Amino acid sequence: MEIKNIKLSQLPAFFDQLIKSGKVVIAPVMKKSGKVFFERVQSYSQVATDYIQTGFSAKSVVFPKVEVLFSFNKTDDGIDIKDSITDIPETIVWGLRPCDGSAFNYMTEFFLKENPDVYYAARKAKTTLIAISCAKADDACFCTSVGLTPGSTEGSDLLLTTMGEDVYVEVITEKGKAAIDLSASLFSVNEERSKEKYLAKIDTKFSLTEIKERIKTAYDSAEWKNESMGCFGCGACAFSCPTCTCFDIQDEGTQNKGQRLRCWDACGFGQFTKHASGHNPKTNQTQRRRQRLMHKFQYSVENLGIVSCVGCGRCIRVCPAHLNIFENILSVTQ
Amino acid sequence: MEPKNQYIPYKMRIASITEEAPLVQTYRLEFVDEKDAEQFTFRAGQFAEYGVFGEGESTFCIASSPTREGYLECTFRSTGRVTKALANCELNDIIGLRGPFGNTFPIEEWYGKNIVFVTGGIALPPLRCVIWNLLDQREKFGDITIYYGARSVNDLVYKEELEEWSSRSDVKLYVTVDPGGETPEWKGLVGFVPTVLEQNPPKSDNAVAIVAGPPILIKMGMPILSKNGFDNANIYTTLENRMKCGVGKCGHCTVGKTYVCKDGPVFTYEEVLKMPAEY
Amino acid sequence: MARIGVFICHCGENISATVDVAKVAEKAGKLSGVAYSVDYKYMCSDPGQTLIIDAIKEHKLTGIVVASCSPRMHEGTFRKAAEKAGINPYFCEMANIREQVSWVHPKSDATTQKALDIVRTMVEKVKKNTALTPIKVPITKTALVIGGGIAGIQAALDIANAGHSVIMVEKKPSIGGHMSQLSETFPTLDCSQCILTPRMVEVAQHPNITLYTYAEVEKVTGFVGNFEVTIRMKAKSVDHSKCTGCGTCWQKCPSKKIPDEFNEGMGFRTAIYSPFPQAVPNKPVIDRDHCNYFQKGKCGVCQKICPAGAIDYEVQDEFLDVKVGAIITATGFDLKHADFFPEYGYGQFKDVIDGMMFERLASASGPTAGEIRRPSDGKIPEKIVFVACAGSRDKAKGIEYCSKICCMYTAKHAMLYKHKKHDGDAYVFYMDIRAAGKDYDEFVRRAIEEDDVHYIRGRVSRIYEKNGKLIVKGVDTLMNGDPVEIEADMVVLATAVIANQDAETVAQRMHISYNKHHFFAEAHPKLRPVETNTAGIMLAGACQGAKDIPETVSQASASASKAIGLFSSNEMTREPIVAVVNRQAPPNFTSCTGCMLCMEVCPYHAIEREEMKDRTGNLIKVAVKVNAGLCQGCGTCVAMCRNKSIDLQGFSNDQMLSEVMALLNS
Amino acid sequence: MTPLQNKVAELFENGTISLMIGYKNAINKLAVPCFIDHATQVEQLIYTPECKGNLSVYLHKAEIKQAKKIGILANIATLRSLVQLTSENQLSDIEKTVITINAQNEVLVFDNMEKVEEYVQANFPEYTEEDKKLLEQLNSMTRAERWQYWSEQFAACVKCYACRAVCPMCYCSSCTVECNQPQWIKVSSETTGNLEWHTMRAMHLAGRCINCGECGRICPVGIPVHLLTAQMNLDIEKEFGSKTGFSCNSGYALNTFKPEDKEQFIK
Repeated sequence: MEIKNIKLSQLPAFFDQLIKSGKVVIAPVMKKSGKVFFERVQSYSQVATDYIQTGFSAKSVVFPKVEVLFSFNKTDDGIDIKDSITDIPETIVWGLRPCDGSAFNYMTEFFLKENPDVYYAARKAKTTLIAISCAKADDACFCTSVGLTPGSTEGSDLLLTTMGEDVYVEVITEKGKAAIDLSASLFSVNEERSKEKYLAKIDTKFSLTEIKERIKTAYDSAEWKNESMGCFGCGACAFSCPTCTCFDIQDEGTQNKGQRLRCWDACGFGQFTKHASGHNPKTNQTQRRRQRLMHKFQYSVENLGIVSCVGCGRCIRVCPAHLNIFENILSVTQ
Repeated sequence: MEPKNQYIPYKMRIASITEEAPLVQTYRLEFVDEKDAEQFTFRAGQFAEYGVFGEGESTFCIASSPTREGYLECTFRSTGRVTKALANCELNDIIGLRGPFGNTFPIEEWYGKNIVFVTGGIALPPLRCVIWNLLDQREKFGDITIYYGARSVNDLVYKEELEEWSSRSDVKLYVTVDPGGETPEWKGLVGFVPTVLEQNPPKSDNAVAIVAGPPILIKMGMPILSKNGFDNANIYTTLENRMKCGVGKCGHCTVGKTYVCKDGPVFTYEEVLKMPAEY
Repeated sequence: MARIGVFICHCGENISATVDVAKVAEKAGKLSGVAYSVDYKYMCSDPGQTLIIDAIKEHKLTGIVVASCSPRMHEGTFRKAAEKAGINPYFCEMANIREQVSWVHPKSDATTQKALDIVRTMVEKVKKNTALTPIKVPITKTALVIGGGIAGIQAALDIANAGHSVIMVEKKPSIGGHMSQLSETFPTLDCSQCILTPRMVEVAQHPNITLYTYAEVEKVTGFVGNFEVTIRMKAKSVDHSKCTGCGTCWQKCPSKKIPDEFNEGMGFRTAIYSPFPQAVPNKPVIDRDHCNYFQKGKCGVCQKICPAGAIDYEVQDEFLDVKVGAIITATGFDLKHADFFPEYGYGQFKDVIDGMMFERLASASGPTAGEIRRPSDGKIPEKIVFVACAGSRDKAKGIEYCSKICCMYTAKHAMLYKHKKHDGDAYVFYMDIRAAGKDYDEFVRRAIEEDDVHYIRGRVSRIYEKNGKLIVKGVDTLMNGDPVEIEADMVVLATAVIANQDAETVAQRMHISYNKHHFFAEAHPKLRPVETNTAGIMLAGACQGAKDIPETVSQASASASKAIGLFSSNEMTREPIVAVVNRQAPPNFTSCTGCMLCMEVCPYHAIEREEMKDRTGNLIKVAVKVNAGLCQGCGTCVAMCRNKSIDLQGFSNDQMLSEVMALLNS
Repeated sequence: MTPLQNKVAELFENGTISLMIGYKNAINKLAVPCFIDHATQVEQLIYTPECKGNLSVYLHKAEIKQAKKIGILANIATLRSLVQLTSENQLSDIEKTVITINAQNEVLVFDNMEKVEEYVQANFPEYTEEDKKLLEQLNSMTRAERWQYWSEQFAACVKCYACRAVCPMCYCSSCTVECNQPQWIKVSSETTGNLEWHTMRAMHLAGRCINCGECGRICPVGIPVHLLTAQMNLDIEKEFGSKTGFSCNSGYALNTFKPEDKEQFIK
C-alpha cells in the first residue's frame, strides 16, 4: 500500500480537482435539522467536516433508494425494453467513515458473488470511495466490536487520517491512486506510521468470536420477545444501514409505458413476507427483528463468511424507540 | 461473457388460455424471440417470474414438463394486482418472463422408485410439471400415486388431465374435495387431503414423496408421510414464499439463512426440519 | 381474459343526430379488450336486445357496454339481456351518451370524442367487474302497525284481511285516535263514531291482529323483512284477562276530578278509567300519576271492589320482543294549543276554545251530550266566531305550512252550529278557502249559501271580553280592509296541526327521517309517498303531514299494500350493489380496525359491530360488517374508511379508478 | 426506589397489572421503552424529560394485548392519545391502568378513562413555542412558497414509514399505502409520491392527531412532518371547535354534522 501526505490546508484544493474531473462527487452536508447527509456537492465549502456519522450511509451510490431496472414502451409490434445501466455516472464518495467503507466489501460480496447483479456491478465499478478516519465517536459507535477500527481501510479506495496539520493518506486501490493522481502535486510521499493516537477511542461492547459462536443457538432465545417488543416495525434502521440490501420490485406507469423499479424495502415491515393468499410466515415483530439481527450476525456469516454489521451505530441513533442493536445481540446470546 | 441482466424479462406471447376453475387459468406461453427459445432450458421444480408490464411480477412454478418442448405453461389464481392484470390479458398479448429460477427435483435419483404426490388446490401445477416429466418416461419409475384435493369440485384444476390419469392403469389417483365442496354428481372422495392420506397410506418402501400445497398442507402432510415410514430425506416439498427478485437478493423469501428462491424452492423434509418454520 | 362487447345505440335520432355513432363503434372496436362492437338504431328494442344476446353467444363476450341512455332508463333491460345470453348480469354496464352527450352538446367531433371517452371508461370499468349475485333476504310475514287511529286501523285491517299477521301498538288505553273524538265528518256529515267504532271492534276481534294498547315501541333494530322490535307494555295495573269491563271500579274510584283528555279537558274522569264508552278494549287502566294508591299509598278501593279480582298494583312495565317484516308508522298528529296567541285570549277566556273542543261539544258522547253550550256558563251561544288559520300559514308567530283540514272543519263546525241553533249567527274569519277535494268546495258553499254562515276574508287582531261578550276585532280585506268588530258568545280557533311531541324520538328510534316540523319524511314526495327512506317502514296518516280522513285512509291502504306486496314472497331479492367489509384469513380476519366512523355516517344504519373470536371464545378483534339487507349502496362508508377496508360492490375503488385512469390516459 | 418504582411494584403485587409499559435508560442519555412483567424488575423504570416516546402505540400490538392487565406510563401526549383512542373504539378490549407523573412530581394512577379524561382536560397542553414559531413561518408563506418548502422536504423522504410506525393514531393493520388494488400511493420514494403519502397521512389524521410530535421528532431525515397534522388540527379546532384527545365520547368532527358548523372553509 502506498502512503502519501497532504497538508490539511490543501484538502480543499484536492477536493476541487475531484469536482473538476467531471465526476459526480458525493459528500457529507450539514442540513438545517443538524443532521448530516451525503449529497452531491459542487465545492468544498458545502462539505461538513465536524460530524461523527452521516444520517444515512453512502450505499445509495451503488444501491439507490429507487433504481430504474428498465423502461418499457408498448409499440404496434410488441414491447420495447430499455435498461438504464449505460447512464450510470462516474462517482466519488468523499468522507465516508471506515465502517461504511467496509460495508461496501460486504455488499460487493453479496451482490456479485452469486447471481451477479449487473446494476450493482456497473455502479460499483464507477465508484471511488474516499474515506476519512474517525477522530470522534459516540456511545452508538461499536465498530471495534465487529472487527473494525476507526481507521480501517477495508473496502475504501483511499483513507484520509488527519494528523495535526497533515493528512495521512492511505492509497488502498488503483481507484484511490487515480483520485490522487488528479492533483499529484499536492501529495508528498510519506512513510507508514501508526494512526492510533489520532483515532477515536471506542470500547468494545462484545467479543465477536463469542457472539458468532453463541448466536448459533440464539434463535430460540426467549429474550427476542423482550428485545423486539419496543420495535415499531418501521424501516428507519434498514434504510440507514450501510449493509441492508432488501428491496422490492414495482412497476410504475401504465401497461403501455412505464418503468420497472427496484426500491428499498425493509424486512421489519409487517407485510414484507406476506403471501398473496394472506398467509404471513413472519407474523410478528419478534420474528422480523430476529431475522434482521440474525442475518447480520449469523446468516451472512454462514452464507458469505462476513458479519454484515459494521458497527456504524446508525440504527441505534435513528431508532424511534432507541433500540440498541449491540445490547439486543448481547441479550439474546446470553 | 458479460453476466446476464437477470431483471430483463423474456418477452412471451400468450398462445392459449384454458379456464381451469373459478379465477384459475392456464396460459401457454411462447417465446417472441426465437433466440430466447433456443437458449432457454429448465428442469422440473423450477419457477419463474411472470410480469405484466406496468403492473408488476408474480411468482409461480412452471407447470408444463421440460419434456414438452417449445412452450411453457403456467397456472395461476387471480388474487392480487398482478395476477388480476395477468388474468385480464388476451390471447397473443405479450407478457414478461424471468427465469428459470431455483433448484429442481432430482428426478434422475428417483429412477426405479415408487413416487407419491400429495397436493391440494392450486399447488397441483408445480407437481403437474413433475408428473408429466415422469409419465413421459414412465418406464423409469415404479408405482405413481397422486393424492389431490381441492376445496370444491369446481376448484379442482386440470380436470381433463385428472380424468386421463385416473383412467391410466399405471397411475393411482386419489382425488378428494373438502367436506361441503362435493356436488350431487361427485363420485370421488370427500375429506381433507391429510385425512385421505392417513386413511389410504402409501407404501414407503423404495418410495419418495412430494408434498406441495398451502403451508398448512405441507406442515401436516410431511409428518404423516414420515410417520408412515418415509425417510425424511425422501420427502420433498416445494415452498412458495413471497418472492420478488428470484435470484436471492431482495430478501422477501428468506427462511432463516435460506433464500427459498435460490436455495429452493425444492427442499426435503430433512432440510425443512432444520429451518425455522417461517414459511 | 376480457372479451368486451360494445353496443352503440342511435336512440332513433336522439344520439345519432349529434354523435357519429358509426365512428364511436369503429373506434371502440379497437380498444384493448374489446372483441366486438356495433351500432344499432334502438338497442332497447326487441331486435336490439336479440342483437346483444346473439353477439354475446357468438363472440363469447365476457362483458358488455351498452352506450345509450341513462342507466336509470334501461340498465335493467340490458342486464336481463346479458343474463339471457348466459353471462352474469353485472357484467353489463351502460355508457350514458344521450343525457350526458347528445342531449347537451351540439353536433361536433368533440361530441363524438366525448361519447367515445365515456365508452372507454365503461370498458375499463367492466373489465374490473365481478360476478354479483342478488341478495336473498327472508321475510317475516308480520306487520307492526304503530298507532291505533284510523290510519293504523285501516292499514292493520287491510294487511290482516290479506291473510298476514299484524301487531298493533297503541300508546293510549284505547284505539280510535283523534277520529273517535270527532262529532261528524265532512263532507258528508256522518257521525264519526258510527263509522269508526265498527272498525275498532273489527281490529279487536280479527284473528290476524294482536292488539297491544297502553304500549309503546321502545326500540327497532334489523332491516326490511327482519325487524326486531321491543315493545314496552306499560303497566295497566288491571289484568285485562280477568277484567270483564263491568265498570264498577271507575264508578267507585274516589279520584274523580281528573281533567278528561278525551273531552279536551271539558269534564272529568277517574284515576282508574276507560277513556270513552266505545273504547276498545273497553277495560280500564290506572292512571298512576293521579291515583291515590300510587301517589299517597292508601286507597285500594278498586282492588277491594273488583268482582273479577283483576286489579294488580304490583305489576310493572313489561318488554316484549317481536319480529316483524314491515312497519307501518301511523302515530298521528297533535294540535297546537292556542295559548301562543295571547291576543286571542285562549286560556284566559273560557269561551275561546279550539276546534277539537268544539268537536267534543258537538258530539253526542261529549260533555254536553251534543248540545253546543259555552264552557263558561253553559249557555247556548247566540253568535260564534270561527277563526281559521289560527297559527297555520303564519311564519311570524305560528307555523309556516297550511294545516289543510281547518277550512273544511271550520265550515263543518259552522254548519253543525247552524243546524243545532237555527237562529244563531256564525262568522268565519279566513285567509283563503282551501277546499280542494271531492265534494269539498260544494260543502263550503253549502255552509255559506244554504246555512248562511258569514265568511269574512281577513285576520283577527284581537279578542277581548266586554260585558260578558267576546269582542272579536279584525279586518275585512274584501271591504278595503275595513275594521270589523263582532260581539260573540264563543270563539272557536282552528289551531294548527302539528307533529306529535315525541315524533322526533319516534323517528330516531325507527331510523327514519323527518322534516323540520318533525313530520316523518316520505322516500319521494311524488313517486314514493308512503314509504320512508328505510326500506320496510311505511307511513300512514297525519304523522307524515296534515291530512283529512279520506286521505289518511287512502294512504293507510297504500302502505298496507306495500307491506302485503313485501309479504307476497318468502324472501326478497335485493340488488347486490352493497358495501362489503373485506375479509382476510385469521388472525387478521379483516383489515378493518373497528374505528366505527362508517357506522356513524351510514344513513341506513346498515353497519354493525362484529366481534372476531378465536375458537375458545376470546375476543381477538372488533370490526364492522355490513348488513346487506339494510345497505342501499350509497358509498358514504367507503369515503370514510381510511384504509380502504370497505368497498362498494359494483362500484369498487378499483373500478372507479380504472374509469378515471381511462380518461386521464386518453 | 423512586416513588414511581414503588407504585408500580405495588400494582404488580396487588394484581392490578401483569405488564408494565414504561421507559428505561438507553445510551446517549435517551429513554427506551421497556416492558416488565414482574415487580422485581421495576428498578429499571425511569421517568425523565427524555421520556418522550408515545407508549400508547404499543397497545395496538397483539403481543401486548395478550397481557390483559396492562399498566402504562404516560406523559401528557400519551394520555391524550389514550383519550383519543378510546373515542375511536380502539381500547375497549384492553384492561389498563394509566400511570402519570404530574408537574409536582407526584405519581398518579388512573384506573379508568374518565379520570384520565379529567386530568387531560385540566392539564391540556399548548403547542410548543418552537412549533408555534414554525407554523407561523409556514402560514406567512405564500402558497407557492409553501409548496416549494414541502416539496424540498419530501424530496428527502425515504418512505421508511417511521412517522406512521410511531403514531398512536396510525393503528390500521394495513395502511392505504399497502393497498395496491388500486395502487393509491406509489411504492417508490420520489418527491410526488412522497407528497402523496404525506398528504394522505395528514388528511387521515386531520382532527385526530394528538400533537405528540413524535413523527417529526423521529424522522430519520429530519422532515417536520408533525407540522402538517398540527396545522390540520388547528384548522379543525377553528372551524368545528373540536379538540383532539380531549374527550372519550366526542364524535369525530369530520364525520358528524352540526347545524352550526361553518362552511367557509370550502374555498
